[in-house]
Formats: sequence, structure tokens, C-alpha cells
Amino acid sequence: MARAINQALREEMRRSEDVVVLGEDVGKKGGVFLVTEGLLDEFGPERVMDTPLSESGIIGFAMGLAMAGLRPVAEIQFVDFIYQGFEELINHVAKLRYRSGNEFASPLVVRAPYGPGVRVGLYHSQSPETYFIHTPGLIVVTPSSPYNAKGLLKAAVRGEDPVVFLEPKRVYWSPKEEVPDEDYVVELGKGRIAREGRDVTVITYGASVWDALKAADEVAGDISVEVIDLMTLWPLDINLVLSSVKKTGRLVVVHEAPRTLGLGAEISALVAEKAVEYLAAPVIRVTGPDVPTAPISLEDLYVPNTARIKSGVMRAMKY
Amino acid sequence: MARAINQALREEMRRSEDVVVLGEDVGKKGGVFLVTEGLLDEFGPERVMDTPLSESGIIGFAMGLAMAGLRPVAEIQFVDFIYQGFEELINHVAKLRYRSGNEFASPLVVRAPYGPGVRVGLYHSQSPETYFIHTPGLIVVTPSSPYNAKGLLKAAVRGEDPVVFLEPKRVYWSPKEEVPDEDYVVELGKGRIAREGRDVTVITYGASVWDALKAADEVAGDISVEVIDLMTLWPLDINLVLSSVKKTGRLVVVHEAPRTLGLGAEISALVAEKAVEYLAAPVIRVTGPDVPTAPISLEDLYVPNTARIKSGVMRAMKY
Amino acid sequence: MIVGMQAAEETDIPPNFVAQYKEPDVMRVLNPDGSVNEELHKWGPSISDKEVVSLLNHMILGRAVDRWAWMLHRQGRVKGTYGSYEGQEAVDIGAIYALRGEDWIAPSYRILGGLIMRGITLEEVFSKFFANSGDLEKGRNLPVEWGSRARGILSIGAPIGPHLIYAVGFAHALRYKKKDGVVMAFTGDGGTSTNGFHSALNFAGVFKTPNVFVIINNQYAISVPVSRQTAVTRLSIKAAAYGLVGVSVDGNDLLAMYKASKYAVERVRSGGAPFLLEAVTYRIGPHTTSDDPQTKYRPKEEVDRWRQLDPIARVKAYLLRSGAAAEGDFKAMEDEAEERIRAAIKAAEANPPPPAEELVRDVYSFTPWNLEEEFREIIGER
Amino acid sequence: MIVGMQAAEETDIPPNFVAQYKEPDVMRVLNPDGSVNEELHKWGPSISDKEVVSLLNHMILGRAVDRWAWMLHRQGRVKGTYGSYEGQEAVDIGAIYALRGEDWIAPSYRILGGLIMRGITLEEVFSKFFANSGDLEKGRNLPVEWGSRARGILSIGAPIGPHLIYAVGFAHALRYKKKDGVVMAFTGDGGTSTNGFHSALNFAGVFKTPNVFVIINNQYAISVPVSRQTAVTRLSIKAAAYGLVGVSVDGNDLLAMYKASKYAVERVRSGGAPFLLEAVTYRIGPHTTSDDPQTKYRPKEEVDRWRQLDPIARVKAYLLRSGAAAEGDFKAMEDEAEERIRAAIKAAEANPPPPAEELVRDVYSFTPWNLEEEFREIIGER
Ligand SMILES: Cc1ncc(C[n+]2csc(CCOP(=O)(O)OP(=O)(O)O)c2C)c(N)n1
Ligand SMILES: Cc1ncc(C[n+]2csc(CCOP(=O)(O)OP(=O)(O)O)c2C)c(N)n1
Ligand SMILES: [Mg+2]
Ligand SMILES: [Mg+2]
Repeated sequence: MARAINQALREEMRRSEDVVVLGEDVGKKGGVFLVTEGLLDEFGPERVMDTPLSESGIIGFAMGLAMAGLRPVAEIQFVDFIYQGFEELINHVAKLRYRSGNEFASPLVVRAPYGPGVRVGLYHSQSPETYFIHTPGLIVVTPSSPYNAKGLLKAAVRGEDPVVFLEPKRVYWSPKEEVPDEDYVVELGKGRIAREGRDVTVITYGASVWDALKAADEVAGDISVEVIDLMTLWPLDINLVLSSVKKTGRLVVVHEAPRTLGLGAEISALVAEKAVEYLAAPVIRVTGPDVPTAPISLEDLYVPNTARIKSGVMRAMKY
Repeated sequence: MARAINQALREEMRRSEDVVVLGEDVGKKGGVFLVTEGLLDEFGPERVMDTPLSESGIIGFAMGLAMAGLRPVAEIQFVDFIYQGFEELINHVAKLRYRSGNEFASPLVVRAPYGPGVRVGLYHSQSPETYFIHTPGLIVVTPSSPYNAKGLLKAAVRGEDPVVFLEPKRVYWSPKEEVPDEDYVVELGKGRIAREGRDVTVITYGASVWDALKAADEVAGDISVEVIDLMTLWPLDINLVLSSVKKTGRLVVVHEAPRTLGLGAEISALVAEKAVEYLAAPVIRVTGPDVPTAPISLEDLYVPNTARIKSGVMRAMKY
Repeated sequence: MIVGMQAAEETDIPPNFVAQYKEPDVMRVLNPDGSVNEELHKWGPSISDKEVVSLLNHMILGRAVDRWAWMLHRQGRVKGTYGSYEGQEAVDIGAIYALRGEDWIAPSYRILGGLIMRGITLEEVFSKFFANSGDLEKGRNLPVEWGSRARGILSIGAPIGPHLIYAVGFAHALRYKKKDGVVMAFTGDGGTSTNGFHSALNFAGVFKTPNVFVIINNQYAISVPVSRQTAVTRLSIKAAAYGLVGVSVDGNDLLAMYKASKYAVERVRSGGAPFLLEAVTYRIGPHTTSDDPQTKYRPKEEVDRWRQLDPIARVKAYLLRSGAAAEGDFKAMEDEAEERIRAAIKAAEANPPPPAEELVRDVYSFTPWNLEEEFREIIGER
Repeated sequence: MIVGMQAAEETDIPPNFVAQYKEPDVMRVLNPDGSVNEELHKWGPSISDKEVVSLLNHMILGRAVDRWAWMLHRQGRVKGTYGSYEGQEAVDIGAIYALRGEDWIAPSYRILGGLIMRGITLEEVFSKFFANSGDLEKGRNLPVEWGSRARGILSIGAPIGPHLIYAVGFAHALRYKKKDGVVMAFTGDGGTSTNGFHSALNFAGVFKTPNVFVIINNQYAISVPVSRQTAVTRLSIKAAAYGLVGVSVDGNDLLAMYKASKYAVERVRSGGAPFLLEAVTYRIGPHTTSDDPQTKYRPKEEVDRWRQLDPIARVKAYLLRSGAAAEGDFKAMEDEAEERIRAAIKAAEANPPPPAEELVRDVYSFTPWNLEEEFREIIGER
């Protein structure tokens, strides 16, 4: 996936001079996950800007660039550090269009690796998507695979609204997937059916898509599981969610973020509001626990793994 | 309520020298809402500290005080400015005990006026409780009345964990209520039944409690509404919630925060998980819309008023 | 110790190993009695008496609008909180006059006169006060927060600080696009403590962006005196931390404000290091319409002392001395301001409130399904 | 222009109105060949050869632990990311030796030798590397983030900056409680750009807290050179923005580090303005175990040049010159370090992982119902 994102950036930068990249170590080093590798060589330091160590500065500076008509793609080295730029992101990037009566907007992309699974503790493993989903004005995207990562990022760069683009670092390097060299976008606001099924729907996103697929495989003899990969977390693809739930009547939501007010809560509430009569069982949530992120020592217990997803599916089926 | 909070601060400061107050304009001015009025005179500038204009500084400095054994009560002038201290609050105050294996903790109180209703626009009207509820390690409290404001704040100051204490500015000065002069606490983690009822439960908190009570009054001839005032938003008083829902079978959640991933979503999900068989209707949410807070020009449309609450109750009944 | 230098305190450390810094004096060209410092008057960009007359006109208009704002607020006709302006007119009018058309302003909420000079119409001003559809920003934001693309004014919100950093990004983008503009960003003494100030000045230094920062040091952040805001006295010394040029100017002196600003703007335009201008002034009125009797936190004598340094009186004295204007001219300006304001209020009052749909518009470039749904519920269509 | 002064650039503005600042020279007592600058050697706090021997021992131990960390990491035995330390030993060991027992440290992640000197045991070090129950912090945090109440070390997380501001609050609380302690807070050159740095130094200046800030300027923030971090060269000049005392010191010089730190700590203890010490040094190794070939972002010759300034070699040369130690002593120290480390690794490896319950403990002072419930689901008891 890291390489696919690199390709998306490269293509978008070729496509328009307005696209610039900035962040800590995005230049010579090519980013700590090598996502921006080679961009400095191709596009030069004016378009690939190493910045001082300040997330507040990175996001605020990028907002200024966007207000002036550029299309900045800002990297936050780990999403765990984004709180230092929350004022800029939550109060300004997200609210600019509304507060200014559409006089100004800040169409920028903030990319950041997120999520647990590589054993680096409390400040390199967070899944803070709720903070962004709850913030009107932001579009929140998380790819699950190289193919959709490329297409989603290209759509994000071309859009008119600010996008928080969360990259599941656990799947940066595998699974691998064929990524076409040509230009394509994956539309924002649309999810995909990653696996069709009849008995129960599992809704998830990011790295957990792979765990859900594995779980679906493992129970395939007994239960036909439909796996939905949201890709855009907000605005949610409500039609896809509802049509799947109406078909299966059972729903499990899986995410690595803590349970309380994780996206699972919203999906559960929406489905109850809009399709309660189709539900044969209450919506089940299989999520990270409400702790300050995966501790290094006990990370395996934190991440909702295949076993836990299967057990969630069983609970939905047995209800 | 402002006066009751003032009284709570005064009593706790008399009780222990470890309790200190800090923030912008908390000294001579007594706070922009006069909540800290008179404290400087009684306790002196060592214990009532005006600070530079930096929420990052206020929360971080308070955290240091707490780590050293003091019990700071930090005021954020309007909660809308708290994002400038999010790094300190979300990444450090909330996570300190966990990351340090209980070597350190930061029992402090961050007080802040919040919520719409006084027509001061996007940056003086926000209801950001979701950000805090979703953050493990924080206790989130919002009083609804002078009486519980005093008791809750005193409990917060004496507790061992960091508390975000959100004060609904819309009811700072009315409704008024008799507040005993003596020392009492209102236990954290417990809600209260603000009005008993049989047919439908309305769960809410803060200023909306009064709107819900009014709505309950207005429909009293036809429908018996139980109103629950959560007071502590997290950890949620799950037992109270479930026992009421089991009794009435219908639930409306009301809050001023935006709908998407507002507390209503979590309550809806939890009730579905734990009491779906008691529900005669899906959980209804009556909330602020998903916009960047109440605009001055159209604030009346933003706030979930009595009419909307009544209509929510009707929908729950008619289902 | 190098002659004339100072650090925070004397130490016994050999001085060449100690960071040396010296806070500057405050530049004043125009004295309170209307006379000028001849030497400084000759220095730098010049300004004709005719221009000064026109700027005085703007100062008078700004002050009159301020007075009206308070009156209308007392009558309950202004929505939201209004922040007072009296006594600071020379700062923004002097500074903004130094800008060219292609330049931009990142405003603070206390530079109303300068923004009107920049093109915001009086009808817009009062429409914003009334939060109606005549406001460019649709009445959503406080009546003191401005933004207008056509006038080169970047939108701000109420939180103090962050506009400084996006002003730096914006300035950088102008350079990137080979445009000539400079971005002038305003903040208060309180603003210097914010995260936005730090990242803005740091990024400006590193990227050498075309920015002029103006700190309006009016001695207080609401009730907090500048001595509680920072341990230094002259805020321009903060330039030292970022490799900028720092200069302190008498903010009640229109000539000094203009000259220093013009110098800074043109120097920055031609590639010089970003500038940090401190304008030393005083807020004569309360912080905002929600502030209480200010004497709670500052002595009345202090206010009176500063009234003696009134920037408008000073310009009038100057023009009277030079003979470029007479008392009658001032009276005419004041009358005209009054008249224009009354007409604008009338026009603004005729504007309807924004339509209900504006509640959910402009959150995104499109309206997502959840907002459509919520809107329908709110207006009771479901 | 005052002699010897400089601003960012020369301007035509009369210099007394311009903020004047001068970046200091870097204080060096001990030369690379082991000789000393006699005059500076006499200045300030003195340190005996015996003490220097003992500090060398700590430097050697710190470097050996660093080497082992890399080896163990390569073998896959260290969990998480480890940050290299080689070449910076004089900074933290010199600075921390200047502290008294009642003082506190707000650490950065690159001061391992100093923390071991302060009392963190080797078994604890390796237990943290292995993220097991022998780690005071229960293996939750990265192996380079330390906190220990008993040793006066404030817990830090990985985000850079915020520990500086709580170090200021902590120091203020010590004063409030009439305690004597000083809080020494470390950060990197990159750290100076953060919000935490700004609010910390500003609050420290305003509240005059007993703080000594040590900037470890090792020339890079991962791959970003200090010239991209700030427009100034000597980071101690940032003291000017906050009214602190700023001093720059050769961070590869144990004697200068100790003397300047001791001077700063005692001065601050007795009520002086907070100190900002810049330690000019270099990170010889990669940023962390996850950093790639460093030559991507810095020339090999640069690394080689700095190797010539090695802080350990310098102390050895000094001791050889004075006759206070011989090559054999150094060898013995190295052997002893090796032995202690091997024993510690063995002991640490015997510690079991933390029990599963630790996943949900310490979030609060109690375990709320939702965590009980989630834990039961996770371990499959439901
Ligand atoms: C981040 C933030 N914190 C607090 C406030 C509340 N507040 C509004 S104005 C003000 C004082 C500002 O002082 P200063 O920067 O000196 O500007 P002045 O009002 O004196 O023009 C404060 C604290 C705010 N608007 N933003
Ligand atoms: C707020 C924040 N942003 C980004 C990072 C990622 N990061 C870890 S170390 C580092 C560089 C730090 O440089 P410096 O402060 O000079 O310390 P050094 O590593 O050189 O000792 C960065 C960017 C972080 N830990 N915290
Ligand atoms: Mg001010
Ligand atoms: Mg560094």
C-alpha cells in the first residue's frame, strides 16, 4: 500500500503543479514509511517540503496553501501526533467554509499512518478516527488495500473538501495487490462489498478488512458472511450499509478504535433508526478496548483478531 | 449555577491548600462568567493564577501541578478553545496513569463553559463532549442545575482521575435552585431520574434537561415521560439507563452536540446490545445537526428545543 | 558584557557564551502635541498631508462605527459580542494603508477601521452586526470576525493564534505562484502566547515567507496585563527566537505606524526576512460588550493617562499645525461619518435573515445525506 | 548599530528601535586532545578528577548499553523502536550530575546514560526493552520513554514537546510546596519547534519557575537539519523571547556541560530566571532502529568529522593527561560494563510478561464496567 500511495502522489503531482507535499522527513528521507520516497528528486524542494517539527505548523501552513489555491498533501508522521494540530484541523480547516459563508475553503489532504499491530506502543498505534468523523466539515477516508489506496488518495487530492486520510500501517507492506499504472479514482463516499454473503454482514475498514475476510473464510462452511469495506468512513455509504443489512438481517461492526463512540456506535444507531425491522439480532461490536491504545506488552490482546471476529459472527447468528 | 460552582471552588479551596485555580482572567476579573469571582481576594495570587493566553500551557502546567500532588482546577474560557490544549489533555493527562504503569497520575479538573444558546457563534457555542468521552482515561461530567453542579464539582476535585467538567452556559444564571451551604458531594458515575415516568425514557444532560422536563410536562396528559439526567457522561451510569429502558421500552436521547457520534449513538448501541428485547421502538435521537456549531443567524434552528423533543417522544410512542 | 546589551539577568558566565538581547525603544514620529521628531520624520517612507487627511477620515469613521456598535448593542440590536476599538485606530489604519492591492490581511478582531478602509462597506458591517443575509459570511460568525476574498482579507475565527500560521502558508503560496503579494497578520499581546504565534513565526523564518506580523500590544488580554503574558517588555524582541526583524512602534502615532509598516512591507516584498512589528497602544474601552467595569482590573487613572495620547487628537493637532486642515474639516468628517452610518444601518436592517437552509449549507462543498435528513427533521418536514 | 549586535539582517531603521540580538559562542572547556581552556576551566563550579572518572564510567556504561540495545534489536529481542545514543553521552551525564537528590528530570528519549546514573537499574532497562513485567511502566510504552517517581524522573510519552510544559507546572508546584527542587527538562533541536516548547518557556518566564531547559542540539530531527527547524543558528538565543538566560555549550565536552549545568541549576534554585542551555552535539548513529541508511540525508564525512569530537575519547585523553587514570582503567570499566549488562539481560529475561489484566488496568484509578466487560470478551470468558 505504501508504494500505491507513493504512486498516487506522484501522478497527482505530475497532473498539477498545485499539488505539493509537506511534513516532517518527507524530503530526502522519503517519510518514515517511505511513502514520499523519490518525490523530492522528481519534483524538487519547492513541491516536497520538509517542515519544522510542528503539527500545528504543518496543518496550519497547509491550510494557508489551500486557501490560496494549492492542493497540499500534508503528512503527519504518526496520527498519534495530530493533536498538536487539532486547533488548526478541527477549528479551522474543518469549519472554514461554513464560517466564511463559502468565501474560503481549505481543500487539503492530511495523510497519516494509524492503528496498532506493529508493536510500537501508545503513541504510534492510535486509531483516532472518531475525532474526525464527529467533526462536521471533514471527510474521513481509510484504504484497506493498495488498489483502493491509490484511487482514494487521488480522489481526495482532487476533491473540494478537506480529507483526513488514515493509512493502516499494519498493511503498508502486505498484503500486496496488483495496482494499475494508469489513472483511476475510487469515488469518495462509497464503500465496497469485499465479499458477498447471505447470513450476516461484517462492516469494517482499514487493516481489519483482511481479518474479517479471513474470519469469513474460516466459517464459510457454516455461515455465509458478507464483508463490507467502508473505505470512506464519513460521509458513510448509508445505502450500502442498509441494503446489506436488509439482506442478511445480522450485523457485526469491527474496528480497532476503542469501542465507546467508535464508528460502530454510529452504525449501530443508524441501522436501528433505519432498518430495525430487518434486524434478527442486535448489532454486535468487535473493537479495540477502551484503553489509551495498544500497550507494547499486550498488543495481541488489543487488536480485534480473527478469533474475536468469528466469535462476534457466532453471537450474531445465535441470537 | 455559576454561583454554585463558585461556592464549590471556595469550599474545596478552604478544605485543602492543594486546590488551586488557574486560567485566563480567573483572577481580578473572576472569569468571564464570574465563576471564580472573589477567589483571588480570599486565597491570593498563589492559589488563583491568571495565566498567559495558552490553553496548551494551562492544561500542561496544570498537569505538572497535579503530578506533584496539587489539585488544580483549570478553567478554559470557552470549551471551543480547548483544541489548543488537546495534545496535553488527550495524549498526556488522559494517558499518564496507563503509560507510566501507575507511577504517575494527573488528577485535575478542567472546567469549561460549553454549548449553544447565547448566540455567540461558532467558537463560543460548541458541544465537544464526544472528543472527551471517546478518550479513555477521562471522566466527563456536565451538571444541569446549581445543586448538582456544586456536588459534582466537589466530587471531581476530590477524585483520583482527571475530570473534564463541562458547564452548560445556557443555564449559568437560570433556572435558579436552592443550594445548601454545607458540604456535600454528588457521586461521579451516577445519573439521576429527573422525572419519573412509565411510557418512554428521555435521556439527556446539561441544559437540555430543562427542555426535556418542559417537553415531558407538555405531553403529560397523554404520555408519561421519564427524564434521566446523566450528570456524568462517562463512565455512563449503565444500570440506570437500562433499568429505565426496561421499564418504559422506549428511548429518546437528546443532546446539543452534533448527531453523528454524539453520545446518543453510544447509548443507542449499548441499549441494543443489552436490552434489545425490551425495546418496543428503535432508539430515537434528537440532537444538534452535523454542522460546525450553531451559527449566530440561525441558532434557534440548531438547538434541539422542546418542540423537537416532543416530536421525538411522539415518534417513539407511535412506532 | 557587550555595551548596551542585556540578557534576562546578569550572570557570571563569560558573556560571549550568553545569548545577548536588547529590547528596543518605541519609535515615535508624531508627538501628542502634533509636533514631529524631525529626524525620524525624514527617515523612511514619506506620507503627504493629503494622505494624512484621508487617513484621519478613516480613523474618524472607524471610531464612529465603534460608538454606534456600542449603542446598537445596548439596544439589543447587535447579535453576539462586539469588541471595542477606540484608541487603537492609528495601528490598523497606518499599517493597512502601507499595503498594496495585491497584498492580504490576516485580521484580528480589533482592526475595524482598517478593514473598512480596505473596502468592507458600512452596509456589510451592520449586516454582520445584525447577523443577516447582507453579511458576506451569512451571519454565522461573531460580528468582529471578518473575511472577504475580494478585499484580500483572510477569514478568521474567534480562537486566537491559528490565523497567524495560515497567514504564513498563504504568503508562501503567493510566492510559489510567483505573485507579488505580502500578507500582513495582526494579533494582540495575548496572541503572542499561543501555539499559532510560535509556529507562524518559526515557519515564516524557515521558509522566509512574505509576512509582516503586527502585534497590537494594547497592554491587556481582557484583564490579564502584558506582564502576566510574558517576561519580556517589548514584544518585538520575540523576533530573536525566529530570525525575524523586530521593531517597536508607538501604536498611537499614525505616522510612525505607516512609515514602519511601509518599510516592512516593501522590504519583505523584495525578499527580506519577515518582520515583527509591535504597536504599543491601549484599549480605551472594555474588552467587549460582555466585559464588566474595567476598573476591576485596571486603574481609572491608567485609562485617563492613555486618553491623553489619543491617536486621532494627535493627527488633528498635526494637521492643524501644518495648516493642511482646520477644525471645520474635522467637524465635516464627523458629520459625514454619522450620515453614512445612519444610511448604512437603514440599508442593513432591510436585509432579511439568511434562509433556513443556510443552517446546513457550506459544511462541505455538497450537502451529505445526514445533513439533508437532519434538516428535514428540524424544520418538521418528516 | 550597537557594536557586536546583529538582528536578522541589517536594516535602515534607526537601530535603537530594532530588537537587537546576538547568538552566543559555544562554550568549550575540554578540547578534543584532552587539554583544557585554562581560563574557562577556572570559571564556575569545579569538578575533581575523581568525579570525572566516575562520570566516564557512566558514559562508558551508557554507550555499552546502547550497543547492546542495537544488537538485541537486530536479534528481534527488543520490542518497539530504540533510539540511538552514541556520541551524546557527555550531554546528559554532565547535566544530570549537576542535580541534587531532590531535583527532578523531565527526560527526552535520548539520555539513557544519565538516567542509569540517576538510578534506573540495568535490569529495569532490559526489562523495558523486552516489555515485560520487570519494567516499572509495565511494558506499555516505547523502550526509550522513562518515568520513575523514586528516581525523580517524570514520565514522558513519545510526542515531542508537551513534557516541557508539565515540567514547568511540576517545578512551580515544588516552589508552591516550599520544596527546594529544580526540574531539568530535556528536548532536541526538533523539540524547539513544538507548541510545548513555546508554552513551557513562556510560562517558566512568567512564573519564574525553577527550571533548567536543556536543548540537545544534535543537528538533526530524524532527517531534518536544524537549518530547516529554525532560522537561527544558536538555539539558546530563543531565551530572548521569554526573558530567560540562554547559554550554548559544547555538548561533547563533559566539563563544560557539567559546569554550565551546575551553575544554572544552583542559580535557578536560588531564585534566578529559568535557564535555557543549548548543548551542541551530534547523533552518531541512526535516529532509531527504524531509521534507514543515514547517508540518505547526511554526508558520511559529516559523521566522520563528528566522530573526531567523541566525548568519551576526550574525557579519556583528559584523564590520561592529568594522570588520574590509565588505559588499563578504561579497559576495566568497559569490561565491567559488559559484565553487568550480560547479568542484567539474563535477569531481565527471566521476568514474565505482564498479566493479561494489565491491558485494562490503570486507565483510571478504578476499572469501569465497560472495561471489565470488554476484557471478558477479549479473553473469551463470555
Ligand atoms: C485560543 C483562545 N483562547 C481564549 C480566547 C478568549 N479571549 C478572547 S479575546 C482574549 C484576549 C486577547 O488578548 P489580546 O491578544 O491581547 O488581544 P486584545 O483583545 O487585547 O485585542 C481572550 C483570552 C480566545 N478567543 N481564543
Ligand atoms: C509531536 C511529534 N511529532 C513527530 C514525532 C516523530 N519524531 C520522533 S523523533 C523526531 C525527531 C526529533 O528530533 P529532535 O527533537 O531534534 O530530537 P533527536 O531525535 O534529534 O534527539 C520526530 C519527528 C514525535 N515523536 N512527536
Ligand atoms: Mg491585548
Ligand atoms: Mg535532534
